[in-house]
Amino acid sequence: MKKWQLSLVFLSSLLLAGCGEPYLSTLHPAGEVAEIQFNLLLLSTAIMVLVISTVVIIYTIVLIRFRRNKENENEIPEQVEGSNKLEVVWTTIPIILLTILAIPTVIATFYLGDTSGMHKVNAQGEREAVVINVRAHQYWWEFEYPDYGIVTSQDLVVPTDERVYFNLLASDVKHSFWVPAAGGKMDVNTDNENTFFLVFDSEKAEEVGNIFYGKCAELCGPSHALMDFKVVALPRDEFDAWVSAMQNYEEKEPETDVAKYGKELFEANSCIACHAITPDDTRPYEARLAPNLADFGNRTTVAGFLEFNKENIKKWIQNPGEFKPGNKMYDRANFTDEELDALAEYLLTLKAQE
Amino acid sequence: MNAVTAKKGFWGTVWEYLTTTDHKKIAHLYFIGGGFFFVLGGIEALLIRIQLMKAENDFLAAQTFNEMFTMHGTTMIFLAATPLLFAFMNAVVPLQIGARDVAFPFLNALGFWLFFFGGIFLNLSWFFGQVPDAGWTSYASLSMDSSGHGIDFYLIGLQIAGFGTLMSGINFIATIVTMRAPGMSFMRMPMFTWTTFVASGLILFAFPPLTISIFLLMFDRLFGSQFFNVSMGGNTIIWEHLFWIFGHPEVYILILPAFGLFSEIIPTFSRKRLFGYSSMVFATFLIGFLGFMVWAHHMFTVGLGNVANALFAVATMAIAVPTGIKIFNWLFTMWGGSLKITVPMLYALGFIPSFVIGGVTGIMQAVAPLDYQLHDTYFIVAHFHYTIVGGVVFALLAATHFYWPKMFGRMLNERLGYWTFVFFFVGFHMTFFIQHFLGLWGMPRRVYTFLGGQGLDLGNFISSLGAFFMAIGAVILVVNIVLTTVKGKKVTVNDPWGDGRTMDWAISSPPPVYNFKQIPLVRDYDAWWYEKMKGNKELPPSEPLQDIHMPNGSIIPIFISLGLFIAGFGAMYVPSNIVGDGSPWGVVVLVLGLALMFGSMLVRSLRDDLGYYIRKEELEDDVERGGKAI
Amino acid sequence: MSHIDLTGKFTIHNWPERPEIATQEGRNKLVGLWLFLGGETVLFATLFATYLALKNRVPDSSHPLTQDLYSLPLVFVMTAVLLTSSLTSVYAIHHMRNFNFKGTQLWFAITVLLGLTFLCLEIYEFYHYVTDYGHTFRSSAFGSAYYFLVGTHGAHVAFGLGWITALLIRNAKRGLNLYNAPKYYMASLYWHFIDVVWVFIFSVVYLMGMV
Amino acid sequence: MEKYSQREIEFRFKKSREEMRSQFISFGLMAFLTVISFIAVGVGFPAQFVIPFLLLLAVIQVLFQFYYFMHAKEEGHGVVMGFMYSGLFTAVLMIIAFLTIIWW
Repeated sequence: MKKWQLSLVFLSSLLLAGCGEPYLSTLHPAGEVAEIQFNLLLLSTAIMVLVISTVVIIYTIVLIRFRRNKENENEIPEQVEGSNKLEVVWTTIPIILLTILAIPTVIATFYLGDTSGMHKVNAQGEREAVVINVRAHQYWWEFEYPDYGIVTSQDLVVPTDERVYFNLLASDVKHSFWVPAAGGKMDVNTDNENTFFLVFDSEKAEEVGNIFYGKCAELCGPSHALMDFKVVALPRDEFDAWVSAMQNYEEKEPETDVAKYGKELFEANSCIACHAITPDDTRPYEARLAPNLADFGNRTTVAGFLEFNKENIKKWIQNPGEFKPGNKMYDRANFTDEELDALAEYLLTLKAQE
Repeated sequence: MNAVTAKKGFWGTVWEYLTTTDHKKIAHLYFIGGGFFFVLGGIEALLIRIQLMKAENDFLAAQTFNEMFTMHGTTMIFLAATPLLFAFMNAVVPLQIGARDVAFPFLNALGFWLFFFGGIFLNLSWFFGQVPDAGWTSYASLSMDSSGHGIDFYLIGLQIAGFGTLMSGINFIATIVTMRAPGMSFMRMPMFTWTTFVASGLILFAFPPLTISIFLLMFDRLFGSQFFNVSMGGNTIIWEHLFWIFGHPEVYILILPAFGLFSEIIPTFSRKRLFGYSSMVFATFLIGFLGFMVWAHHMFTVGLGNVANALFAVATMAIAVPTGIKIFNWLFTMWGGSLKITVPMLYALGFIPSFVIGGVTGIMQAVAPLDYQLHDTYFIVAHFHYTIVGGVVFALLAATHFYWPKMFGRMLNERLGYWTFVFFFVGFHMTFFIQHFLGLWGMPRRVYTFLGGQGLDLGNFISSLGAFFMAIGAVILVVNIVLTTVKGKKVTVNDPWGDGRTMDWAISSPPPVYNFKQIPLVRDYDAWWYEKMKGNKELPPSEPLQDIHMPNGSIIPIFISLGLFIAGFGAMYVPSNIVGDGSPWGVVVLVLGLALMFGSMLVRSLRDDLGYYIRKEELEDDVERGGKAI
Repeated sequence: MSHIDLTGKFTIHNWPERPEIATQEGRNKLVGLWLFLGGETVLFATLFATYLALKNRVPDSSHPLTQDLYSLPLVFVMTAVLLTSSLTSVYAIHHMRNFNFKGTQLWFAITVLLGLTFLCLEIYEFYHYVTDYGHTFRSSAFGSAYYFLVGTHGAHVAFGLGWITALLIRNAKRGLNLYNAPKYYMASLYWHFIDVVWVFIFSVVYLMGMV
Repeated sequence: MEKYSQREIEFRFKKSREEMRSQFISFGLMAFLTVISFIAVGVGFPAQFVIPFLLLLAVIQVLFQFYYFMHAKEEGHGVVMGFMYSGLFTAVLMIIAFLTIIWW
């Protein structure tokens, strides 16, 4: 490669990586999968920049050299029919360039599509890898850890530096599961389970405070834009601690009076009918109509996208339709400020670990 | 009384257009209809960009936004781009091959009216307040979930318009196969005729899957079938496959004629023969062929499996080869030529780099694992706007300036045309270039808003600003058209650009109703250029001067289309519809509408429609009055 | 093109060998109709593909499957009737080319009768499935796909019958001429195509459904 | 405006009769193929054999229809048959796709 081509590639990769937030951008790959995809992006960009520059060079020469002006106004240029040699050249070179691109494409397709690792078991017959059933609903995400008997929602907790496998299924309409920093998306179909894996790099996770952003990437209704979730990527030991805390989750009686009142309201308004408050929800996923609220107190967001604070919890409970149009909870409620306060207070006590 | 120059009042003109079967008038109708929907789709686009100008904007509600981009996409593809291309096909192809009309003038009119009524049907949804909201792709699970009749408007409107498109496709193929003038062998056909031919072939094979997929969804929504109901054994992926088996060829249906238009414009203003004509023809066929084998690249993330993904990835990449051939052939047409930078040529020059960018980002998305990241983000929004706007819309704008004298007998103002180009070109790149990065930075497409502080604010702002530039360009074009129509100078010569090469530039602008007084004899590729170089002032005739047989006009196409339109409303309100507001009256209206349609068809079939003749003497009169014909 | 008197009086002495393409309109129609049939091929392929994807896809075991439903004797009779009608329409065109108007009308009339028989058998078949098996358009995805495929073919048969009947009636007084000769010919092409589709329906739907 | 002499007409009728005969033979063959297909299924040969066999017979029948009943062997059908085969190609591609990647 010539010097200027190298610098062009360098410049373009600089531009590609220059902006975007590291917890969200595909240009800050945070794991093996995203890295493979990022490298393909660099390779294809390099080839494409090469093509574009070739075209632009010829184009510029043409524009400079072959303009009609006063002197040659009446000249008739030679009527060339074509050139077989040239046709062969610009057929062969693209084929070569595409082959260079096609080989890593095919290899990566098979590599990233290989989810056989999720069935590997150790001597005790236990699954080695972490497998998570992602269930997408309008407009929230549920994450079920079938091997640990845990159901949670909105915040996906994963261990870093190892393959995490996902089974994806939607309950209502098609969605698409996307954690840009960790790797490309996979559709969440209504028909069948899709499987794929992602890897979360521990160093990159640390850089972003262990939290990556995830999004729904397939139009799924009015609030498609807000169907966000967060990925909490923890080192293996912290992840294990979280798992055992969730497994040993116990419903604690709220201590303050306000929180107690909140719990009463929670039950009296039959929130409990849809929202489970323990992570061991054994109902089939179709029956789990609303996000599981166990460990709600440790959430990173309210409703998947609002900043996590008491004010937002209250606003959300009172008026979810305003924040997520078309959501299936209700459009708005008529709680008094005191009631809202109590509900929020109660919800904040739901924690698996401090 | 001369059949050609007869004067008519305003209502006379309206009636003439309502009943016309003349391909030149139908071209006008397509241009006006397509132009109207183009403006409508443009306004929708502008509203979309206003909403996304800043984070958490509340200019449009979430539901309204979804309706807006659904209608924008649907309108632009089906009701603007396709009909506008049909306008130029109708106006130019019969002239280019030396024909008096298309093979089926009646069907041609029917095709237009079906498109028109389908478009009106779709857009009536705004007045009902139940607007399609599941994207122009209307994936089955979401479109089954959508409340109200929005999706039904989409389905029935597209079904009606789709029938029209299919008919026009068949008509153009038949015209090109059977109506070429003597000497016009296939390998002497102008490039635009070639691309029309191949694009029509794609229409022929791509629209039936659309028809069926629309029926499937329509039956599910209106008549209680279970095609997409997973719990009853249905499968929603079928919709995705069928939609893209149609949808991918559809983008080639749009881009191939655009290529054809540029293949006329570039040689004309380079004063040079199209470089590598036969390889251009070959490339056109190859693109058309490959266009049918790559649909699943829209579905890499659906989970089709590694083998399917790998196969479709490689097949998709292969399309770059014929497309590259075309780009280089255009460049080498200009190489060694004598370039005159007119407005149409400006668009051609703007097209080449813009389309190359759109093409190469397409190849990037063909890299399946990379597409897992790019799919359904703003990257793809940028990609397809680079191909459709940078390719098709540029071609349409170029052709508008290029063929305006041939279609309407006046020249559009060059200076205003220049400003349209500047604003549109700058605005286009401003709007869409940054969207590549927005996608890479993690912005999914079809989001009604985005949250602040995620690094997406500036990019979106720039993009919205660009949209206003494009709008200004479009407004200048409309002003230009109005000014030209009101007080533009009439074109008095056959070949106002001076360097016309094909036979359309050998007859008056606009041509007489019968096009060619005598069907010409074609002696070489670029027939008109060949005769000019021989020093001839007109094309050699292939037949003696004689009476010309012409088809009759007919009002029946409107009635057939209207019948279908009425039946569509009935179908929406059948008792079994999913919305639950049906009534037996729906069935009655459905049956009445179909009766009107079939009745009109029967009337058409039972009567002898023999057309009429323009007498030899009248033709001779015409010549005396100013030597118009040939 | 000089004047051709399309609807004038013709005799065997000035009747062209291939009357359907003796005029420009006829040539256009021939090409146009074949193109239309090419489009129809893809249309039916879409239906076949949908059917094959949804074949035997039912919510639970109370729904009948292909093996439970189809009866080969009935399908055989239907096939025989339709295939014969294809032959009779060939006869009709044979007579048209030989300027035998009565022969043309007669054989097309027989074609219509055979087509009608076929349609009645098909309606009986559907009725039988609905009443005896509860296999309907709405009962399962399989049902929807089956009725849509076979029903679309049935609708084509019905349309073809209407088309040919209209031709027989409109031309009864007109006799053969170069205006309506292409019309007869196109109707017969369409009718053959219906038989082509049926060949695949009986092979792919019925016979393969029993394997 | 007599264009054809009596002799020409007789020659035409003769040709036409011959063509009729060939069409009748093709009808007989098609009927035979149909019967064979039904028998193959009725007898209960294994599916791996019957399915390709049925498809083969169906394709042969269709070719008979096209070239004999629909006169595609007469001149002037080149381009349209090209389109017909393109359509069939599309059709086959679609059906293969639906049999392989719908239920993945």
